[in-house]
Amino acid sequence: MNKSEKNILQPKMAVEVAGLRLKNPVMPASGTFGYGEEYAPYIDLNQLGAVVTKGMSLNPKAGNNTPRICETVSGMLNAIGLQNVGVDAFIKNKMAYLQQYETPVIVNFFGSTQDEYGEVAARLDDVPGVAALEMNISCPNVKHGGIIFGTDPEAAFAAVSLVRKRTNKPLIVKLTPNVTDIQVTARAAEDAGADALSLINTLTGMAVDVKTRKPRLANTIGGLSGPAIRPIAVRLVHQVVQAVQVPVIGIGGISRAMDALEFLIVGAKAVQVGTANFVDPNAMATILAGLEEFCRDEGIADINDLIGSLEL
Amino acid sequence: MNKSEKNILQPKMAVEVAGLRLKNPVMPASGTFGYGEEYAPYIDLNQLGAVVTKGMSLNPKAGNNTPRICETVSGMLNAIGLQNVGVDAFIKNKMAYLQQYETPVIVNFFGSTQDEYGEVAARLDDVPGVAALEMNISCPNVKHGGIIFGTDPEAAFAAVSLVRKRTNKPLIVKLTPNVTDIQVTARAAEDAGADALSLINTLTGMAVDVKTRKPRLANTIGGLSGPAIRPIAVRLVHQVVQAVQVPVIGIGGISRAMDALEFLIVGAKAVQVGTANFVDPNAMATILAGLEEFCRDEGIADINDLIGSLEL
Amino acid sequence: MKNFKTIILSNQEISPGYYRMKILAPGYNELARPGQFVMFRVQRSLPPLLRRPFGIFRAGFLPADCESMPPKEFIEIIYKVVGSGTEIMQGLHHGDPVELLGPLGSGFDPGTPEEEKILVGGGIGLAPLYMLAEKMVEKSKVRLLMGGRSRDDIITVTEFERLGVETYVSTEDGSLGEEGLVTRVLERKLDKYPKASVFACGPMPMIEAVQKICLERGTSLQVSLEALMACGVGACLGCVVKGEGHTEVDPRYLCTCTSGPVFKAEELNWNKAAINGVESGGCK
Amino acid sequence: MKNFKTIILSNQEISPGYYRMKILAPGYNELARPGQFVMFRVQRSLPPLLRRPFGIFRAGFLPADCESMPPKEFIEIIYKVVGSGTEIMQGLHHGDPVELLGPLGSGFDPGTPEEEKILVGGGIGLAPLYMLAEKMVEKSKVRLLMGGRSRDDIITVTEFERLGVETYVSTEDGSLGEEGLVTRVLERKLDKYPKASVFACGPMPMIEAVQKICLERGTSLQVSLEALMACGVGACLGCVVKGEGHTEVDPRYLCTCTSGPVFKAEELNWNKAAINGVESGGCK
Ligand SMILES: Cc1cc2nc3c(=O)[nH]c(=O)nc-3n(C[C@H](O)[C@H](O)[C@H](O)COP(=O)(O)OP(=O)(O)OC[C@H]3O[C@@H](n4cnc5c(N)ncnc54)[C@H](O)[C@@H]3O)c2cc1C
Ligand SMILES: Cc1cc2nc3c(=O)[nH]c(=O)nc-3n(C[C@H](O)[C@H](O)[C@H](O)COP(=O)(O)OP(=O)(O)OC[C@H]3O[C@@H](n4cnc5c(N)ncnc54)[C@H](O)[C@@H]3O)c2cc1C
Ligand SMILES: Cc1cc2nc3c(=O)[nH]c(=O)nc-3n(C[C@H](O)[C@H](O)[C@H](O)COP(=O)(O)O)c2cc1C
Ligand SMILES: Cc1cc2nc3c(=O)[nH]c(=O)nc-3n(C[C@H](O)[C@H](O)[C@H](O)COP(=O)(O)O)c2cc1C
Ligand code: FES
Ligand code: FES
Repeated sequence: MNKSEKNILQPKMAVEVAGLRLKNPVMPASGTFGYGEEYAPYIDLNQLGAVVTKGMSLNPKAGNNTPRICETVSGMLNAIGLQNVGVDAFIKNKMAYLQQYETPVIVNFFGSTQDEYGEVAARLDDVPGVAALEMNISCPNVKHGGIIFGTDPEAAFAAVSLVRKRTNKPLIVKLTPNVTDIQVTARAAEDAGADALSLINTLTGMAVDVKTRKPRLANTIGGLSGPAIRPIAVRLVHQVVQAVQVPVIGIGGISRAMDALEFLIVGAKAVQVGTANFVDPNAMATILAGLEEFCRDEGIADINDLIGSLEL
Repeated sequence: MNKSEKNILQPKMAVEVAGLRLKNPVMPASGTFGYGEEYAPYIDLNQLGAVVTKGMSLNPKAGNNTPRICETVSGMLNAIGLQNVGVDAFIKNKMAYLQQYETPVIVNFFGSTQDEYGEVAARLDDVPGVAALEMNISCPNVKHGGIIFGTDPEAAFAAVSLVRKRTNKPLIVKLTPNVTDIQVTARAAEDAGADALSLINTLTGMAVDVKTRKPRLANTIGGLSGPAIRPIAVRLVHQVVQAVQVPVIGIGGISRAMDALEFLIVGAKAVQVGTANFVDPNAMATILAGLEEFCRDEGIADINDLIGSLEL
Repeated sequence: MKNFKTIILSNQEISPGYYRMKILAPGYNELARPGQFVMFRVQRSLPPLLRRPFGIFRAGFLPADCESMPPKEFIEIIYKVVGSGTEIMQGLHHGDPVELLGPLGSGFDPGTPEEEKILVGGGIGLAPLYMLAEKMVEKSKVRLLMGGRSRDDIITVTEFERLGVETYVSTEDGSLGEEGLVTRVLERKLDKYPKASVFACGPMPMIEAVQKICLERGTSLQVSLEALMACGVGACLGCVVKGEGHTEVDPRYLCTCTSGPVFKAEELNWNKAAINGVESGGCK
Repeated sequence: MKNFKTIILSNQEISPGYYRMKILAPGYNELARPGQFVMFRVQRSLPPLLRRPFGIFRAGFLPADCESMPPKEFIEIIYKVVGSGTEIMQGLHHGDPVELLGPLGSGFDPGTPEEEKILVGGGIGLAPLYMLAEKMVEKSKVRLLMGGRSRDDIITVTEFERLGVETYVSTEDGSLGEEGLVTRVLERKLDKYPKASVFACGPMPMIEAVQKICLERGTSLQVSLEALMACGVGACLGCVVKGEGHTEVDPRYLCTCTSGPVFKAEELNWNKAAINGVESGGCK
C-alpha cells in the first residue's frame, strides 16, 4: 500500500482557525447547542472540532416574551432575545463541565454598548479552558439608537478594536448577513484585529398568524435559520473569503455533509451547525462521517486540500 | 338575508394600486410568467388582477450562459441574465396578444444606466394597453462600477426621478432585498415619484456542485426565490409599509392563499406570485379561490378590510 | 434520554381526527415516567423541519414472537391532526421509519398514596394522564374527568376504566356524557372530595379555569403544559413559560421541555398571557 | 397542453435503478407526439420544489373495465433514480396522486417513409425513442442501437423488438451485447446504410460523438436534449441551449422546453460546452 492510499483510508480532518488547531472542522453554532451539556447525552462532545456556547452578556438576560420560535418552510424563526445566565455565572457554573472534554471551547458573547463587549471579553480573558471568543455583532447598539453593530462598519470596527485590546484569546467575529455589502463589515472586523470571521448569523424575518392577525413571534421580528437560508450563506461566505486574509467559519443551513462541503469548497476553514442539531442531535457526527467518506471517495488525503477548491 | 351576509357570500376582492383598479390583488411576478402567452393554456388570464411581463430592456438581451437555474431547499436560484426581446420587439410582437384580455398589463423594465431606464420608460409611455410600468432597480449600474441601483439610494433616487419625468403611466418601483435598510431605498423611490413599490426581488445566493467543485450556476451567483425566502419577504414588506405612504405590492415565496394573506395583513395592497407558477401553473387561481374562502370564513366583506390588519 | 431510529408498529384513527400510534421503543418501559414526552420525527422526510413533541400515552411489551427472544417494548402516542406535521403522521403505516428523542421532561409527582386523585383531561390533553393513572390506581382512588367539545373529542376513556379509574365524561354540546364544561364537574367532585389532589392537561383556557378553582380551595394541582419547542432538551430556550414571581423587570422563564412539561401550579405565573402562545395553533 | 391531477397506475423497477411508471393520462393518445415530455410532480409533497421533466415513453389504452365505459388512457415514463426527486418517485404506488403538465415540447420529425432510420439510445436516453419507433415501423426500416455502461443500463429492448425494430446492443463493459461504445456500432451501420437518418437521445458525450459522425458523413440527425428546467413552458428561460451561430457577441439561445427538446443537429451550436450543464447531475 503506498502512502497516498493509506492517507485516503483515514483522511486528515484537522484544520487551523484563528491559531486554534481543531481536530476537525465541525462545531455547533452558538445558541443551538446550549452550554454543551444539554446535548452530551446524544453526541460525544469529544468528537467535535470545538464546542461553541450560547451567547454571554455581562449581566444575565431573561430573554424575550413568548412565543419565541416558529417553524417556517425549511427553516425556523427565533427571537429568544439572547437569554443567558451572564458571563460570571457561566464561568462559575458552566465551564467546569465543559473542561472535562478535550474539545476546545469557544465562548460566544455580546454586549449592548462597546464597553460592555469589552468588559465581557476581559472577564473571559484569563478563564482557563476558554480556547477562543466569538463576538456576536448582530446586536443593537443602545448608545446609537439601536442600530445593529454589525450593520454599521464604524461601530463594528470600534467595538472589535476595543475587544481586541481587552483579550489575548483568539478572537472570532461573527457577522450579520443583513447588510448591503458584507465585504465592508468583514474588512472592518479584520482591520480591527479579528483573528477569524464566522458567518452567517440569522437573516431577519417575520411570520404572521393569519387567523389572529398577529405576528407569530412576540417580538414581531426574528432570525431565520435552517436549510432555507443556505444559498444565501454560501454566497456571503464566498464573498467574505475573497475580501479578507483571516480564516472564515461558514454557518447557515448546514444539515448534511454535502452542505458543509459547499462552505469548505468556497473557502471556509470550518463550519458551524445550528438548527440541524434540533432536528437531529447527532447531526454533527453524521456530517463528520460524511466528510470523511467524501474525502475517501474523492481521494482527498487532507481536508485542507478541499478548502477553497472552488473552480470559477 | 341581510346585507353583510350577502357581501360575505361574495367578498369584494378589488383593490387599488398606483391608481389602477385591479379586480383582485393577485398577479404574477415578472420573469416567472413569460409574456403571459406561455401560461394562457393553463390559467385564464382574465382571472388575474394584472399580468406582469418579463423585464424589458432597451435592446434585446441574450441572457447568461448556462446553467442558469438550480433547485435549492424549498427554493431555486436563477441567473437568467434578464434575457428579453427588447422593448421595441415587445411592443410590436407581444402587446397585441395581451390586449385581447381585459386584465391590466404591467410591464417590468430595467436598464444599465439611468438614461437607459428613462428611454425604455419613454418608449412604453404611449403604448396603449400598458396599464403601468414596474421598474426593476436590482440591476448593476454600469456607469458606477456595477453597483446595483437598488442598493444605492442616491442612484435609485436619480434613476426613478428620471423615469418619472419620462412617463405618465403609473410607476411601480421594485426593490431589492439585498440591503441593510430597505426603508431608506423605499423612501428614496417614493420621494423620486414612485406611485407604488413592489418587493422583494430575489435574494442573492449561490450553490456549489461538490463533485465538480464548480458553482451550480454559470454566473456563480444568482437570485434565490421560492417558499424558502417568504419570512424575509414578509419582514421587508412590513418594514416598507411602515416607511412609505404609497401602496406596496408584496412578493416572495407565495404559493398558497395563506402565504398571500401574510403579505396582505402586514399591509401589502396586492401580491405577486413567482416561482409557484413553475410548480403549479394554476397556482394563482388556487390562491385567489383561497383568499375568497378565507374572507367568507372570517366574515370579511371586502379584502381591503384585511389589508394592514396586523395587530402588534 | 436518547435518540434512536425505529419503526411504527401501528397507526389507527380512534375517533375522527384522532390517531393512536404504536412505536417500537426499546428501553422505554424502564425509562419513561408518567408525564414525559418524546420529540417525534418522520425519518427521511424534510418537511416538517422540526420535530414534534408528543406525550407518552403508554409504554408496554408486545407478546414475544418467539420463546427465546425477549419481548419487544413499545410506546403509544395519541395525537390529533392539527397541522402539517400531524397530517404527514396520519399517513404513516406499520414499518415506516421514524425517530424518537426521549423520554424527555419532568414527570408528574404522583403524591402520597392515601390521597384521592382527580385527573382532568381536555380532549387530546388526556394523553399524558394514562401512565399516571396506571401508576396511581394501585394505591389510590383515581377519578378521571374528561371533557371535550363534542363526542368525537372524548377518547380512550375505556382504557382508563379498564385500569379501574372512575370516569366522568362531559361535552360542551352534550353529545356525550354531561353537557357543559369539565370544570363544573371538577367543582362538584372537589366539593365531595376536598382533600383530593388534581392533575390536569388540556387546552389553556381549561387549565387556567382549573387553576383558579384549585387556588381558591387550596387544592394541590399539577398541570402539563404545551409550548412551541425546537430542541426538547433545554438548548434552544424557545419553549419557556413564565415562572412564579415573573415580572417585566425581573423576568423568570422556565423551559417547558426540561423544567416541565409538568409543573406544580405554584411554580408558574398565572397572569394573563403568561403561557407560551400555543393557543394560536403554532406556526405553519 | 394542460395540467391535471391524476394517479399512478403502476410503478415497477425494470432493471436495478430504472423504473417504469404508468400514469392515468386522459387525452394523451391524441395529443402526445414522439419526443414530447411531461413535467411531473408528486401531489402534496413539498420537496422537491420544482417539477421534473420526463420523456413520454409510450401512450396507450387500458383494457376497458366495463363494456359501456370508454377505455382509460395512460402514459408510461421510464426513469432512472439519480437524485432527490426520482428517489421520492421510486417509493410511489398505484393510486398515489400526481400531477402532469404536458405533453410539452417539439417532437421528432419522422422524415420521409422510404428512408432507413437509425435510433441511437444511451441508457435512459432511449425513453423518448419508443413512440418514434412505433410511428416509423409501419413505413420504414427501423434499427435501434442501444448503448449503456453495463447490462443494467440496457432497458426495454424487447419492447422495441416487439414493434419489429432491429436492435443492436452494446455495453462498455461487454456485460451484454457487443463490448464498446454505441457510436462504433453507429459507424458500422452508417457504412452499410449511408442514406439512413439518425435520431439520438442519451448522455451528452454520446450525443456529441453521434453528431460528429453524422456531420462528417452528411447524415441527417435529430437529437433530444436534456436541460435543467423550471417551468417547461417557455416562461422562465432557464433551459436554454446555444443555437447555431451562437457567439459571445451575438448569443443565440433556444429554449429546450419549447424549441426542443428535439432539435435538428443543424439548429444547434456544437462548440464545447454549448449545451446546458446537465452533465453535472443537476442541483440538489
Ligand atoms: C410536551 C408536549 C406534549 C404534547 N403531547 C401531545 C399529545 O400527546 N398529543 C397531541 O396530539 N399533541 C400533543 N402536543 C401538541 C403537539 O406537539 C402539536 O399538536 C403538534 O406539534 C402539531 O404539529 P403540526 O405540525 O401538526 O402542527 P403545525 O401547527 O403545522 O405545527 C407548526 C409548529 O408549531 C408547533 N405546534 C403547533 N401546535 C402545537 C402545540 N399545541 N404544542 C406544541 N407545539 C405546537 C409544532 O410542533 C411545529 O413546530 C404536545 C405538545 C407538547 C409541548
Ligand atoms: C426533456 C427531458 C426529458 C427527460 N426524460 C427523461 C426520462 O425519460 N427518463 C429519465 O430518467 N430522465 C429523463 N430526464 C432527466 C430527468 O428530468 C432527471 O433525471 C430528473 O429531473 C432528476 O431529478 P432528481 O430530483 O432525481 O435529481 P436531482 O439531481 O436531485 O435534481 C435536481 C434538479 O436538477 C434537475 N435535473 C437533474 N438531472 C437532470 C437531467 N438529467 N435533466 C434535466 N434536469 C435534471 C432536476 O429536474 C431538478 O430540478 C429528462 C430531462 C429532460 C429535460
Ligand atoms: C434558537 C437559536 C438561538 C441562537 N442564539 C445565538 C446566540 O446566542 N449567539 C449567536 O451568535 N448566534 C445565535 N444563533 C444563530 C446561530 O448561531 C446561527 O448563526 C444561525 O442559526 C444560522 O445557522 P443554522 O442555519 O445552521 O441554524 C441562534 C440561532 C438559533 C436558531
Ligand atoms: C426565473 C426568474 C426570472 C425572473 N426575472 C425577473 C425579471 O425579469 N424582472 C424582475 O423584476 N424580477 C424577476 N424575477 C424575480 C421575481 O419577479 C420575484 O421578485 C422573485 O422570484 C420572488 O418571488 P417568488 O419567491 O414568488 O418567486 C425573476 C425570478 C425568477 C425565478
Ligand atoms: S424546546 Fe428547546 S429549550 Fe425547550
Ligand atoms: S423550462 Fe422554463 S423556459 Fe424552458
